[in-house]
Amino acid sequence: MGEQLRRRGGGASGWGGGGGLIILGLFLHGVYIAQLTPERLLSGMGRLGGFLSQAIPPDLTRASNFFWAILVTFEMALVGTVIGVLLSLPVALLASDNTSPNRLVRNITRNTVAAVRTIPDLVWALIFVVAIGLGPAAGILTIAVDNLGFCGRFFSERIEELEPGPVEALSSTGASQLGIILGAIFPCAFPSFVATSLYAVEKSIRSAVVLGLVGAGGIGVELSTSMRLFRYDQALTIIVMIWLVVTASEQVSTQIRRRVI
Amino acid sequence: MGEQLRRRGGGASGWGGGGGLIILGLFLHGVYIAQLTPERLLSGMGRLGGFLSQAIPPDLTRASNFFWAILVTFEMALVGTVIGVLLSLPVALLASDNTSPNRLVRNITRNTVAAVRTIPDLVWALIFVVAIGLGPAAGILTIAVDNLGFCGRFFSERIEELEPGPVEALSSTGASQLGIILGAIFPCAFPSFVATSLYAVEKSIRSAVVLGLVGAGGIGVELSTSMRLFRYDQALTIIVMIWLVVTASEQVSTQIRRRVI
Amino acid sequence: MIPLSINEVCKEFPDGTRALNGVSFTINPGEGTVLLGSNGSGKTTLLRCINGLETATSGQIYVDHIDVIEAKRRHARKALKRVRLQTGMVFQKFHLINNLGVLQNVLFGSLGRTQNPMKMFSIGAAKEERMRAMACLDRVGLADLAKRRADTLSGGQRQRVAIARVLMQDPQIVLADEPIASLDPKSGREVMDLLWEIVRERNLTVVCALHQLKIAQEYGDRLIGLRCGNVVMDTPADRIDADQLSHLYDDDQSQSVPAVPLEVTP
Amino acid sequence: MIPLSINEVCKEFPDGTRALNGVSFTINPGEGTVLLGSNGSGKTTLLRCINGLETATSGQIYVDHIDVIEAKRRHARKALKRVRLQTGMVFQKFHLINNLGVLQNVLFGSLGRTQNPMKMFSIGAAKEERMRAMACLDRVGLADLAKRRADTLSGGQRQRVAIARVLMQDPQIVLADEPIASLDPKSGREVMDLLWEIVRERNLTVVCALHQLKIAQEYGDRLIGLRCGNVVMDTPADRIDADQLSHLYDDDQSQSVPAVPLEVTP
Amino acid sequence: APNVGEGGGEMTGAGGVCPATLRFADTGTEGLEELQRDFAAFKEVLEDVLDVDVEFFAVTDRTVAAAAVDSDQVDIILAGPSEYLAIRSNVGMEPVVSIDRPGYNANIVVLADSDIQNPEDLRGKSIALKSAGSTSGHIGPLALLQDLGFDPNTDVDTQLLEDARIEAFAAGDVDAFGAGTSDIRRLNERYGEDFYRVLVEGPELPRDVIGANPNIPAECIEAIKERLLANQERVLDALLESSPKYGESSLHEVSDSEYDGMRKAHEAAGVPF
Ligand SMILES: Nc1ncnc2c1ncn2[C@@H]1O[C@H](COP(=O)(O)OP(=O)(O)OP(=O)(O)O)[C@@H](O)[C@H]1O
Ligand SMILES: Nc1ncnc2c1ncn2[C@@H]1O[C@H](COP(=O)(O)OP(=O)(O)OP(=O)(O)O)[C@@H](O)[C@H]1O
Ligand SMILES: [Mg+2]
Ligand SMILES: [Mg+2]
Repeated sequence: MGEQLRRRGGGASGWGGGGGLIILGLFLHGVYIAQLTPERLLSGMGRLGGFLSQAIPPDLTRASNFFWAILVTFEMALVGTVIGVLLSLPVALLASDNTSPNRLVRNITRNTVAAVRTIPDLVWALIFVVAIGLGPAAGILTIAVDNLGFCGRFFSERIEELEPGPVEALSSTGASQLGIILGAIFPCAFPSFVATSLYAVEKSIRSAVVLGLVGAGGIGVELSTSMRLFRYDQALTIIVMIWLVVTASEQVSTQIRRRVI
Repeated sequence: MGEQLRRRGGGASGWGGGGGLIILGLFLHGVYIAQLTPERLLSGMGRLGGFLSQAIPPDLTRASNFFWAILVTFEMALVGTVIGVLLSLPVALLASDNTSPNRLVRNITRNTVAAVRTIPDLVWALIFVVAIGLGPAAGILTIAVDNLGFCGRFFSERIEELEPGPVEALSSTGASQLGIILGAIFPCAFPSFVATSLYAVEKSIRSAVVLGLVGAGGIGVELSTSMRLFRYDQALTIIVMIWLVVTASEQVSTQIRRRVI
Repeated sequence: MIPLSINEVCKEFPDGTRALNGVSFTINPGEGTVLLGSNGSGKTTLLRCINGLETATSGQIYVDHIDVIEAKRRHARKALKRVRLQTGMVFQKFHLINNLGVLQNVLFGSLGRTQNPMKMFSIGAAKEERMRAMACLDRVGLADLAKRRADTLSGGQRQRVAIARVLMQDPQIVLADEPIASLDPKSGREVMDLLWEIVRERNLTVVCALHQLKIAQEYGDRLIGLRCGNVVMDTPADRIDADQLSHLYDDDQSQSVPAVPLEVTP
Repeated sequence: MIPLSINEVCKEFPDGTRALNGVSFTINPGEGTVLLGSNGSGKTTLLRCINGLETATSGQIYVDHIDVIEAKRRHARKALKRVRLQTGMVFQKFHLINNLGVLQNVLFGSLGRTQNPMKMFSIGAAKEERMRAMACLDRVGLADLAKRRADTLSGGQRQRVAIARVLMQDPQIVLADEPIASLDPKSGREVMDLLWEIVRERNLTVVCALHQLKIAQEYGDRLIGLRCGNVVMDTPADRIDADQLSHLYDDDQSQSVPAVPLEVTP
Repeated sequence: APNVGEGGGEMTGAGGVCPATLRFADTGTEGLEELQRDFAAFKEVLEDVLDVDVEFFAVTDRTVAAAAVDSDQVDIILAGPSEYLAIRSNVGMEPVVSIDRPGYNANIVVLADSDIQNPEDLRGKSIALKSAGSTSGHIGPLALLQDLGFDPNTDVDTQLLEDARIEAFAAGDVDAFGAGTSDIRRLNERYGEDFYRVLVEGPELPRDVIGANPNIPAECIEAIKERLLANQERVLDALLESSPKYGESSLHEVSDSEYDGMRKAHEAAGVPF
């Protein structure tokens, strides 16, 4: 049996070896073209001073405008994320090895989710603008789809990593698939789902530039405008404010997670 | 004791209740401004045909150029992600409740990681352009920092979710913190770390527009150019090609994960 | 009542480990059977094959006239569900849902019977179901802990919650994998009393893997001994002899060496 | 040699459950002590307090003249490490690293002794360490399974790997939490023989929580009985009487009711 | 076009020839870069002048704006010249009035101490540009190169650097920079006038356009044009409040042929419409 195991391992690493070599080659070539020498990094440090001096001190004149923009962005990110998370739950179940009805469904779902992720924000924004017009709705749906791709994958991975014990316990009572999902899979994966969803809200606030694409405003537009106009001091204000919101939501998230873990 | 538990629960939900109400209010206002009525969604479906017809069939004339651009992007994403993941490991350990030397270090690390995440790609790209000039290196570092924020958080959450058993077993042998980390935490969290890292590579390929910003080329520039010039058919080719790469890497990722779970 | 019949069942794991090597026996309704055998002899594997958690490699297992192995292989959900409704399992490692309450865990026992699983959550559960669950908890002596989270219980407490879950399920066959391994002697006996009480009362079939020979002889109507995935002993409990028993745990092939066919080794 | 002395130790969990209620005893070097008590009486909690996995609420625990509780409270790493190097623990639920190999798990036993933890990984481990680990595995009869992943083992096999890990650690005090709960009778005895052999050989101290009274009486030099977090029995094994033992598992307050002080309940 | 004027349905605006609600999108011409992001005054004036309800969207992406026109989700659009061409040729757009921007041009600049002394030295050098299709940051500079006798696709190394272009130029990572008027102003603000040298100064670029969805009835387009031109002062004042770049602007009648030169430049740049 030892022999057998070794043979199996050997075959696998042979196969993986080929792929591994290609990846290693690409990696090394990547390192080569990067020319990321320590001297370069070191000498670069010096040049940052000027850049930072433009950003510090932060310019607070428009802080109250920013505050409202962040609030609106947060609202839309929240709605979009909730939609995305709710859609992700069934999708993740269909995409996971251990909950999908069969391989075909699993592969189709998984590749679809990957495709949803591949299509850039901008394209989703276009699609939703065509469908329902400019405005917050298109932005929210774009955020929702973005989160579907993200949470769909992470929820699914979490589900696949669950200990089989509780699932087997419920299966053995004759519980239906739905019963098992509600009784064992969701409760066991819940802490992780909550954490991922909270991160998704945070991510959506930051990536809410998409709201600007579709004319819904929000902090993303403010930030990119500040950057384009080289108002680094204003940009810093925005970044700090977003960071405060993110940190606050991290606090809430930690509280919530501590209660559910 | 029942009483005590209830009292504790009650207090918590009272606190959470206030925050919860605010969040609910923001959520409802978000829903209100979205005006996302079912009719709107439904009537929108019809309008998509014309839009899609502009993208289909995909324009393959530049596919081979795109192929090389994707390859280069992949290389840089790979290098950037590897750097980011390596940096994330110690950071995640410092940021996790159960591995951080103390609360202060944990909070500082956690907030720093959050700050790193808050600063947008664009800003990091500028910082690195200023520091080390245009080229792949700046792009790679931007990707690395982006992934530091992402993996730092996800690794840390995974570490906090680990079953305490194996850690206790090694602690009880008198193992040092390093021994526990290498012997129990990394092995137990390994499958999840691998999955997160593979996702991070994928994410970096998609977000490689940043490589364009710093003059490192790559598929991101091609895609945004195609979109800006309304060459939807060309954009579709690029999206499909990225999707193929992502799907292939999902396959590899599934193989790897199956071996490590 | 439901007979359980096992015929020439083999199980080989993907890595080549052969856990069952042609196991056959038939259990009569109401028979309290105890499965003995050293570590790694295949007891757990056999129990898991009976309710289809593991797919046996060959052979037949009939529960309620349904061939479990066949049903499992054909993914016949309905058949499998019928089998599982009738077979309750007590796991060696409890397998509670750790971050839910004790009562909730017990309520899940009747998950197979409800059409609408939502009804099985403590908030939405019908009063009578909750009462039944409380009664089951009371029967294992844990009514006071109904509201605790499952992961704050001691090992023995958890095992009893798992048994309460099976009581809630109310199956025709009980498969118990070392149900008293982590119970103190008194509780262990109480649990065995409980199990056997139900067996007698409702004329159920029990297959119970045990390591405590004394308890096995005391409670079992019939003792089946496994060794390297083979049945090497099958007698009524009162006609057992010490020789046979000690042979069951003999060192040479059975325990330290895994149940692997020799020809696989190089 | 290292004495273990426990003085008025109390442990209250954050949710108010009082698991230990002023436990005191001193164990002499080389004494094989068995901890008895019904489920939830506080055995596991006590063992975990001894090596500082749990912080006792009050009292003193001296291992090697170091007060564990104090060390734990002051986060005195060095002191704690010295304590833990000297105390090996066998857990009720094994706590192996599931996705690593068996040999690797055993090697981790000496993690506390090495300066460079990298040396403890099977690839980088010194040959002599590997040989020692193989010897430990051999002693628990699992040398053949050295290369298997830990999660493909049966319950009993895992328990033995956990014991091999403690052998590898080579501590002065062994804390064993139901080390034979999932072993078959013969293996169980073998493991007890093994533990006691080492105890005698190296004049070690063992504290072993057990539910098997017969085995407890046979192996233990001294039996300590816990009930609701109190020591209610402490006698040499040969002077035990059946009354005392059965009282230990009496129903009234000890098992179904958790060890909670009454005044907390409304 | 079922969606045109869906806000009101009836044609009650602008003296009864326009929909009651007009949806107006500002594509931000070059992104939202110059905008002060306060369109309240402009919206108010438009509503007053045109006698309609205006739904206003500040969109930061030209592609999205085009898609919105294409699917009749927007009626009136304010666009830069190359966006006008792109949207017109892809989804259709009727010019209503144009807005000139005196001094709005494209230039090629180099660092003050650069070796590049005359335009001919640019051959084989790298030049930072903004993004594909940008009037002053891509098409304009490429047209200049074309006029100098270069093939912009082969004779120079063009890099589309979006927001990193100025930093990259200042750091000396590129040899030259195709800078629009606003880029020049930023260079002045950040580095001073002595920092760089204008190598080639381009002619004034075509005007911005206020255009209409082709599904808007011709009478309505005519009415809007008349009313805008008649109230040019108020409209421009309001517009100026939203964006300083319309400082000395005026409104003009417009015909599509005005943009033929721009079309040629696009062709030269390799992005024909
Ligand atoms: N998933 C698996 N993959 C490979 N081998 C396995 C797997 N599960 C169990 N085995 C092997 O099958 C054999 C029988 O295991 P099983 O768990 O049925 O034993 P058991 O009789 O229940 O032992 P115990 O009394 O220790 O619980 C053992 O050799 C075990 O190592
Ligand atoms: N983390 C915890 N939080 C709250 N209560 C706990 C916790 N861990 C254990 N308890 C309670 O403390 C008491 C003692 O538990 P302990 O695990 O020490 O019992 P034990 O003697 O080991 O029992 P067993 O024989 O069942 O293993 C029990 O009432 C248990 O429910
Ligand atoms: Mg077993
Ligand atoms: Mg215990």
